[in-house]
Amino acid sequence: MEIEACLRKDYITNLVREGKRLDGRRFDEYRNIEIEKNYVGEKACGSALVRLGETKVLVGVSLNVGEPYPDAPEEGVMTVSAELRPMASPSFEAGPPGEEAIEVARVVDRGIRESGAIEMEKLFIEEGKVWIVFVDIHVLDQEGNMIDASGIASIAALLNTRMPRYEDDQIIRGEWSGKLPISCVPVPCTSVKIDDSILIDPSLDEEYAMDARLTVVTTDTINAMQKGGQGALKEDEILSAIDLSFDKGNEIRKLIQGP
Amino acid sequence: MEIEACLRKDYITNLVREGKRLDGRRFDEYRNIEIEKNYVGEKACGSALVRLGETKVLVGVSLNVGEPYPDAPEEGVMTVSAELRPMASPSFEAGPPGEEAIEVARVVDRGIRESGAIEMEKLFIEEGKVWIVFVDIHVLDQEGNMIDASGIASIAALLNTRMPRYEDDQIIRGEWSGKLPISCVPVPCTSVKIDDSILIDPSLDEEYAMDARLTVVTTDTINAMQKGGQGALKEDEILSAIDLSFDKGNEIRKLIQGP
Amino acid sequence: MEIEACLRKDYITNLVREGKRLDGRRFDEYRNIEIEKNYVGEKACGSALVRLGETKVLVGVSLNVGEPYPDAPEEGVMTVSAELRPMASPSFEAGPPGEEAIEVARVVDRGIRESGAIEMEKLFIEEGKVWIVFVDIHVLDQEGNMIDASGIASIAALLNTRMPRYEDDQIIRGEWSGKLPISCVPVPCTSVKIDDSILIDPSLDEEYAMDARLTVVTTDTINAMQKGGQGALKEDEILSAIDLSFDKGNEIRKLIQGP
Amino acid sequence: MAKEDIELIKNGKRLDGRKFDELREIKIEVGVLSRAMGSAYIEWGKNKVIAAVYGPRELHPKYLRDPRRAHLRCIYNLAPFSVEDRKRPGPDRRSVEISKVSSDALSSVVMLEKYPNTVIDIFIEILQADAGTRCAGLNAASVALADAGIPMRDIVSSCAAGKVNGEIVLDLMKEEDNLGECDLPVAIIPRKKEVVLLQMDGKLTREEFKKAYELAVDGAMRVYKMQKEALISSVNDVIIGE
Amino acid sequence: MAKEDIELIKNGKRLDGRKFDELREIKIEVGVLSRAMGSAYIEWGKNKVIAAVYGPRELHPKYLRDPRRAHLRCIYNLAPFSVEDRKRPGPDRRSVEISKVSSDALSSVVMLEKYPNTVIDIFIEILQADAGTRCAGLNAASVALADAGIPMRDIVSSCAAGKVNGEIVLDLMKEEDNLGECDLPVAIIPRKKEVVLLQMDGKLTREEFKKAYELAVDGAMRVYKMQKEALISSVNDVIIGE
Amino acid sequence: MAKEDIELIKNGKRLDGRKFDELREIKIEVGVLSRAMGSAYIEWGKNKVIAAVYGPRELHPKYLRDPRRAHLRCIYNLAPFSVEDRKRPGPDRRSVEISKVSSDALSSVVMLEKYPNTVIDIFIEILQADAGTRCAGLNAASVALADAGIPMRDIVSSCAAGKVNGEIVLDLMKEEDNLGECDLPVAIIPRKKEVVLLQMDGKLTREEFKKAYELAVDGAMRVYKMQKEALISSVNDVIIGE
Repeated sequence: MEIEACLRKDYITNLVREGKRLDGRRFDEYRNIEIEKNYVGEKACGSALVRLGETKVLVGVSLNVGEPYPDAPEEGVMTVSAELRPMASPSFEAGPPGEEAIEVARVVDRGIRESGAIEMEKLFIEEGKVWIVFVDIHVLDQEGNMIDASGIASIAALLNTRMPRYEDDQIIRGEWSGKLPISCVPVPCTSVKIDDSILIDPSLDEEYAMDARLTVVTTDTINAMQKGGQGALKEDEILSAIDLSFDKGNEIRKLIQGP
Repeated sequence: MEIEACLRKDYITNLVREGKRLDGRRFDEYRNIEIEKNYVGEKACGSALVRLGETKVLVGVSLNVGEPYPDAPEEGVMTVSAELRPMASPSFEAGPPGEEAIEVARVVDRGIRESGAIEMEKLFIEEGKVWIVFVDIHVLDQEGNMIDASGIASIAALLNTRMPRYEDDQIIRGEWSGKLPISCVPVPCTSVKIDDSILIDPSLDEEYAMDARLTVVTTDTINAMQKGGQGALKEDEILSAIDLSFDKGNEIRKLIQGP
Repeated sequence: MEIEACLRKDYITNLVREGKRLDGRRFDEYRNIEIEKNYVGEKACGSALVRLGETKVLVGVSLNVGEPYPDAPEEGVMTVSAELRPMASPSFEAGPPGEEAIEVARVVDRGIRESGAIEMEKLFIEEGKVWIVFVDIHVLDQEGNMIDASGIASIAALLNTRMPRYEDDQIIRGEWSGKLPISCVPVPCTSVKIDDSILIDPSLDEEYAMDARLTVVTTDTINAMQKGGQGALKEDEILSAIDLSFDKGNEIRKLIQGP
Repeated sequence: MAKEDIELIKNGKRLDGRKFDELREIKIEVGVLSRAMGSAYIEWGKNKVIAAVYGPRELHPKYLRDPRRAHLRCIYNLAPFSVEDRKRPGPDRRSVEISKVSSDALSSVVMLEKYPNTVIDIFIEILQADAGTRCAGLNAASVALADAGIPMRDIVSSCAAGKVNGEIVLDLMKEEDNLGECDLPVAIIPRKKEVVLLQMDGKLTREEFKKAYELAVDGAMRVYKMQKEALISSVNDVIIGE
Repeated sequence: MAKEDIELIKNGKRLDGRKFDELREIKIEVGVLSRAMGSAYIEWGKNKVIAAVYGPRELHPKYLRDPRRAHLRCIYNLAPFSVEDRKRPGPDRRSVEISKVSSDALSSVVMLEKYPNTVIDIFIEILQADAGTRCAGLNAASVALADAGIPMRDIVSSCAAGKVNGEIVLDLMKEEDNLGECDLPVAIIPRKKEVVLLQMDGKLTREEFKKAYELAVDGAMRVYKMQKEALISSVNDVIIGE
Repeated sequence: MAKEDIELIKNGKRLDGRKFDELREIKIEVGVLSRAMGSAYIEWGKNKVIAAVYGPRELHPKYLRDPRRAHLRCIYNLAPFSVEDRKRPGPDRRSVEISKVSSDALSSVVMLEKYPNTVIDIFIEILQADAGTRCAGLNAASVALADAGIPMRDIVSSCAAGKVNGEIVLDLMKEEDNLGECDLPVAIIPRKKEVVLLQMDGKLTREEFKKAYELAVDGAMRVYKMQKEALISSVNDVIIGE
């Protein structure tokens, strides 16, 4: 297994040196993206299943009523959690989220939060009561680039989210009072560096072979960035990853918003 | 140890084939049952120690005041927990309840809950306040058939339970205002299948040797069932286990209710 | 490592037999004690760094408003926690406090609590609201006698603690309304028994070599005691440890109270 | 359970129009995941469930290894968004119990003796829950085991029956499970019609039990047919694909 | 502690009628459990405690093994129903501390060097608690170790003394522990009268300590006699039984 | 973030009087702990941070060992009293993320291939926190690694830039971090000026990013000088000491 991984890494790196990728994509090309909104629409307030190549992530959004944070008493609350389910990869274990899951959740969280995508001030109900938006990322099949698949599925699920009816201090489950107010669509785009080249949307093999990784979440500005991996990045590599992320972000945003 | 277990299994199976049990019992015969109610009566609201052969289980009942479940605002709450204390068996480990302990607790819970043994509507105090009944199963010595010993001890302890006095929003510890209202006596009876025979009340060796296990909790109806073990049961085996459980349940019920 | 520890143990024991200690101290002599109050004064309500020889313990005190205990509704609450940070010793692991950390916290807690050092009745705010005093012991470098270093740092930090301003049901962070009321200065002194001699303030090597350990926390009376280690103590050994603890306690108390 | 005054049956039909012995709609897909060695998806009424299989693979820590057979571990998990009131992530007592009885049921058919010292892991994810998830999960798990090529003596097929407004009915949906008088999930080895999982809670006489039991077994046999069809068509897909 | 205005002593007698130097009633039974290698039950006033011993047995994980001696682990546990306000299951900080000091105390007498690389487990269950449970637990544990046939240099015997309404008294009951001025549990090796456990909290002068200490040691010596009697009569039982 | 109406900049100066490209005061000490193999203390504005190194040492459990290289583990921990509102002890999600990106950053310079099968542990304790703790921690960790004599290809130096009231500024303090529009912590390998850690949250255009990035790298280069000076003077101390 370990030896196999090393051999694959060499093979991938040599391919990249020749300007090629194992699945025939260009360096700036995403795998096929399918977005199925409302995938678990009978119970969740919002949901979306994203297939990014063979990578599959399901995000469900649940709404509850709770207390605001003391420093923002008139705003709703959002929490993003990610679970790398053990079915998604032989290397994922059952149990509480590890550092990899926490990183996925926090990068997605920052992109949504910092772009102001959810209009938090509209989630105020009355003093001491606001809507709590739970975004639960469920990674089902890890074939590379979980962060982008999770980020795309999360904002797609939020766009799909209905507000439950709330009357007499009670949530009426199964009845709705409109959509969750969303103001913009932050999109994460992840590039990796292999042998001094920058490739977008890494497959699993490319993640093994990469020196470093850079995720850039964009709307009309950059809203979040996260470097990963044990290698180093040069300034021009970072800048070209940013340019790629703005470009691809625009394309993917259209996919998310749908026809 | 493992080899010894295999040899014992063969030995037990051969005995059963000859219509015999290691301790000389008939297939439809329980080991000796001793029920000592109020065993820890100085602190607990109710308690009972049950000796089923050499298996020993102590159950204590504690009452507290708390909030009802939202879907049953005028009823008390019961929670059953089981701890397989490490002193009870070399295979039990310290730490939070494992799957075996959880199964014991849940089967006992279902029998009591589904039979309606505790008159939950009488545990209502005032809006938002009800009695919480904690049933804590403490397995002290595991020589087989923990489920029956736990279930018998639990309902015996509940029959022994006094309600603490409650005045001015406070529990007066050490003073009592009557008995916990109990309407019926659910009794679990566990059979095992060894070499196509059905035996009731398995000893530890018989549990090692069994193909499958079936617990049936009865009052005047069946209230809970749980199949265990990695083998399979035929319909007639299930039906004869049910018949046995009704019969033995009646006998044990008299023991629990006492003279 | 293990063999080295055994050899060192023999060496230390032989030295003690000759009336000597590895660092040249007398049996009734403490290592150098440095107390730096207000070490993290910008954020914590109170703090002190103690260097006991090379052992380093930082204690921070935080105040919050919370509920009193039901059995003392007009008094504040104190909780002492200790973390043996993994940087302090190769044998400390990351994770929740183990039995060693819990022992340190509980011995320090008992000394402060039983001496009545914090005037708890002055921490009452209004019905159902009192000040909660968190004493957090952070062991940074374990070169022996963590208990004394922790106890000294804790009471020094408490003496250094300011009360946050509290207005309109809110804590005003960064503003203060006086000092935490402290009535006396409990000091823990720890002796060890090596080869039938009693030595105070054990170094790490002496802790490895010791048969038993005795901590005595004193004010004008004894307020807490804790025997440690797998060896045994004679009555006269205990009494001489108590005498030493009163003597040294007086000296250290002056250091803590400062000029 | 036990609230008999709510009208769940009108004119001999159930809330969703089903007859007493009618299953909800069931759809099974084989091989839906890329990383897992075997996988299956089942849609059963409003239930949506995925099962995946890994193994036989190395078991850690070593002292848990059994030199006589593989260890089979089944983990049943409810996604936080699978129910209307969000479930906190992580196993609760109900999930732990279902994982245990499911492990037992599947252990009865997998040829564990072929892979001593290893572990076979089966993961069941409930993506949307509407009563009957343990049966749906077991059915998906069996198909996933077959998809993984793990040798089995037979498949496991599962279905529940129950009692609603005094009637014995097949395959309870959420409202019937919540408000009905009894739920009886059963899993069988179809060839022998023997039971490998059986749980029950509520109130049943011996006669009612017999009736409900036979109805559940009958339902499981119908599910068995669908499992086989899904597996055959997945093999055909592969052959046609080639 | 420290509330001296509550009258715990009237006319030289304590709340339960005992004299200052009087023990509560104590009953010890040997070999009360079937699975454990050794066990003992102690009833001490309202305290009810069982101790059990397993080992020497394999220690996992391997890197914790000590090639020079057995590892002795003592776990003290308070049953949820052992106190009036139900205790949440699982170890709290108090239990962890008592487990640690009890392990140390018992390690001083068990011949650990005879069983390198193994672990000896001692479990103390407090079934009903009324002050003095750590002493009761240690006394039961010593007897259980003897019952298990584990070689010991001596037994451990334990008793507490304390200060109540200004008086030094033996063996505090719950009310005295809650409202008294000091509690001093002590455990000794009786033959040498040396101390293997000593804790104290409250307020004592040096002189008061000496008096309380000697009272506690005297109490422990009386317990020692009962432990021996229980062990001898259990051996006799076996002989007569044969 | 994102509240632009609070005046953090007056007359071209920041709240604490700094210019836009000015660092807070920094003090670095080497070898501050006795037990650790290497350690360093950094005071950076109001931040107080200690880092310590243990290893290469044995890694447990065994199956985590990598035969090709050492495993590097960095744990970042915020002391409960390091912030005004006491933080509950134990890792939260923020700490876990910082630990991960810090481990990655340090792994890029340490010659892990020299110590297969082992682990190198780096512990970062934030004793007082005032924004910029992850940068301060990484700087201290690099110095601690050098102090421990662990072979490195280069050191890691770190600094943040950000956007406050529309201006790109260096090294945000607490108020600027809380109320500013963006924070961009960067860590570099100084010799190559390459980035080993980069995180960002807030709002930046591409041009603003470039400016902030270059400012942060410039700050890190200045920190690098201080790290070297601290290390040289610590070596001199040793030589003079001898």
